[in-house]
Amino acid sequence: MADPMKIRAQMAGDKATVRVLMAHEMETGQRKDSAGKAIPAWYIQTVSAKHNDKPVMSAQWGPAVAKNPFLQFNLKGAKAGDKVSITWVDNKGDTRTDEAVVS
Amino acid sequence: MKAWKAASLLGALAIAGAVGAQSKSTADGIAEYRKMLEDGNPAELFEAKGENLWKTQRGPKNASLEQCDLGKGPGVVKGAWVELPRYFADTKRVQDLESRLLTCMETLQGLNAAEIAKTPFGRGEQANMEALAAYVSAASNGMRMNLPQAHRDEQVMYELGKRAFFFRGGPMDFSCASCHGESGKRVRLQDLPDLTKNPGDGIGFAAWPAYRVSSGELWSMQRRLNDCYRQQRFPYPGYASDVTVALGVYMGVNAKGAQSIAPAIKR
Amino acid sequence: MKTRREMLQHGAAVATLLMGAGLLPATARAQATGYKAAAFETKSMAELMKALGAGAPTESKDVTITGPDIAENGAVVPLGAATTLAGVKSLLILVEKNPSIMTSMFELTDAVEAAVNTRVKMGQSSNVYAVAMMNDGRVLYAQKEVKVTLGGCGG
Amino acid sequence: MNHKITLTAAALVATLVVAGCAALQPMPSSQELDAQAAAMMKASFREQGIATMDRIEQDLGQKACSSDKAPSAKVAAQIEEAALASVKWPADGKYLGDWKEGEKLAQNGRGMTWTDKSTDPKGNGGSCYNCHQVGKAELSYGTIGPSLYNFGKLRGVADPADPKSAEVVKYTWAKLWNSKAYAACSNMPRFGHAGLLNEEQIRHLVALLLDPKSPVNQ
Repeated sequence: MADPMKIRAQMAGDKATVRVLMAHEMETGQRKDSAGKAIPAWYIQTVSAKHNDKPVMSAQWGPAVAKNPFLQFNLKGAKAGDKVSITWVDNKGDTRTDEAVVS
Repeated sequence: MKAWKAASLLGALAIAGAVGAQSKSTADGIAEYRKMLEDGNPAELFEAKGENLWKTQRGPKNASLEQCDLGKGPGVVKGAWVELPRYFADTKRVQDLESRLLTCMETLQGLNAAEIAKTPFGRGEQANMEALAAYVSAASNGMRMNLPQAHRDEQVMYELGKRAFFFRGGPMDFSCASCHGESGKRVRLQDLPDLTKNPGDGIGFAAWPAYRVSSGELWSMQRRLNDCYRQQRFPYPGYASDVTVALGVYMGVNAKGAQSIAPAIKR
Repeated sequence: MKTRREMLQHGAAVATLLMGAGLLPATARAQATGYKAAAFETKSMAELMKALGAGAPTESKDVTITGPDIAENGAVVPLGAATTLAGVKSLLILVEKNPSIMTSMFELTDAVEAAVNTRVKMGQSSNVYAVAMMNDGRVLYAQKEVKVTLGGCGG
Repeated sequence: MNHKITLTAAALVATLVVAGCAALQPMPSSQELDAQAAAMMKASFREQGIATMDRIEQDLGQKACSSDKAPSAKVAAQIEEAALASVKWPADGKYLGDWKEGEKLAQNGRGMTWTDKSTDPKGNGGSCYNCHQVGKAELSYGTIGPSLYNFGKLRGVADPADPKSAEVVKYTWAKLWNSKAYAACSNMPRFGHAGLLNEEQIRHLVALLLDPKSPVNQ
């Protein structure tokens, strides 16, 4: 199973800055191993964000997003104590959801 | 984090001063790039994994590492990293963090330390070692390097480490000192800390373990030294071997007073 | 959800790729639902806009691309896309000289600001773009150059 | 009961003696530490792929340049003399190759590590940019060695084939072949002498440094 994400959601004025780190290889499929065999592509394809269970953003990624991906965005009209949850799904169908509380 | 910003700024100024106006923009650009990465250091992912591993009952003895003595008493993690390597009475050896973790994994959890030492970096229990190193070092983030030198064996290891540091060999005649024996130098665009003295807060020994952007992995000092020796074109240093621990003592003692920013983020 | 139009375009893009490269395209792999695989196979801004069913892009001062002038390592290059305009449907981050031009696409709602940051891989120095796809069909972009340097001992 | 106490006390005394010994034992002499360090190097490393254990058997120069103190003037002169005598000059008298190939070698920092497959110089680079500024276009260069920008121009080489340039041409060749000919403890590898680059590759590097058309001399 994939390792947990690290989500930080901090109030800055009337909005919350959300920073997410995800543990994922983001293998492009274009690299070869030491034996010269192609390493199969393995990367996150979709990421979705919810604010108190309401979908607020969804992203589609290709294999060019860096390993152990970072994502930052700002939530409007958030307040301390609100819930932010992030879900990713990769090209193998693996998925992970983690949440954080706005502080 | 603050220390790191100051450090990268200082580094940038040093480069600008050393090589003049033409490359000033290059140095500024690199400093800007490093600053942009500070805001989300994936080392945090390893830290979280390491904390979980520390507290999880594992191995044939089904025990956690919570009773592991890293030098400040069983279970004390905070402040341990900035005093390692140090002498341990139970093993009668000077040990660095990784060497000590191996001892704990063997004695407390019943895992096979020799097997783990032989495992390639980033795989199996070695991946766990990196996470544990991230966790332990993070607990001393912001503290100052303060390796003990009271025990005779610690003093001997310092002297041996110094000799290893200056040891030239291999087809390229490199020693650690070839790159890290002078201030203000760089390889390509990377600043090279002078490790024969305290190179400053958050620089050199006080900046490892670190997340390596180039490999997307967490590198403990053992792995850092291993790759240094690879680039020196030397034979392969054993994991937690005496030469690696001695170098840790030499660099760590020289860095006395430097503020640790581990786990840092590096190219 | 994939619309019928997108499906058709997808098919067309696959056919083009097959003809061009003579290889089994990556689109044959399993995909997350609604994943715009065809868009991730394109190599130029024009091809990408075609794959997304969008019009011609125009450069705009209201869109910003943030990123370093020089990257110490191409494996991780922090890039951001933002716009001050209202009515944004999605933001795209592109790297011109990558094998596939689109790195990421962010579909927004009114609950988030039109400003996202992520980190991408770059194989070489290249122009990078932030593209704002507007609800009214306009496609606006900003660009900058990012130099990727060789670092360390290079061994 | 009594017996047990005696035993414990004896153990305690023994522990104290051992601990006391360790604490009171004097530091080894400098020579003893040198010997311990040599033994440590042997015990800590192992062969891996092409990186064999003979790599940490030091020759005279490596040994003399392995401390924070420079060797004596006499030893340094001895090393430099031997290094200059070791230089193999091109058999066909041809010193200059293709600067474009030289630039590629200068950029390439690969070769001779335990992850490389072969020690054949053909797969190796010259790693020049790691330590030197070379051409002006490359921003990513090191500063361990001096800048080589305008190397030929600064030395008045307008035509490397001109006999007037012969001295500089030969110096450049020798410096690349065995850098220790001009500085006993130079940080620079001995590219020809150590088999890191072959004659043809060194010719390309000489061209990179001296050819007036090379970006180095623009």
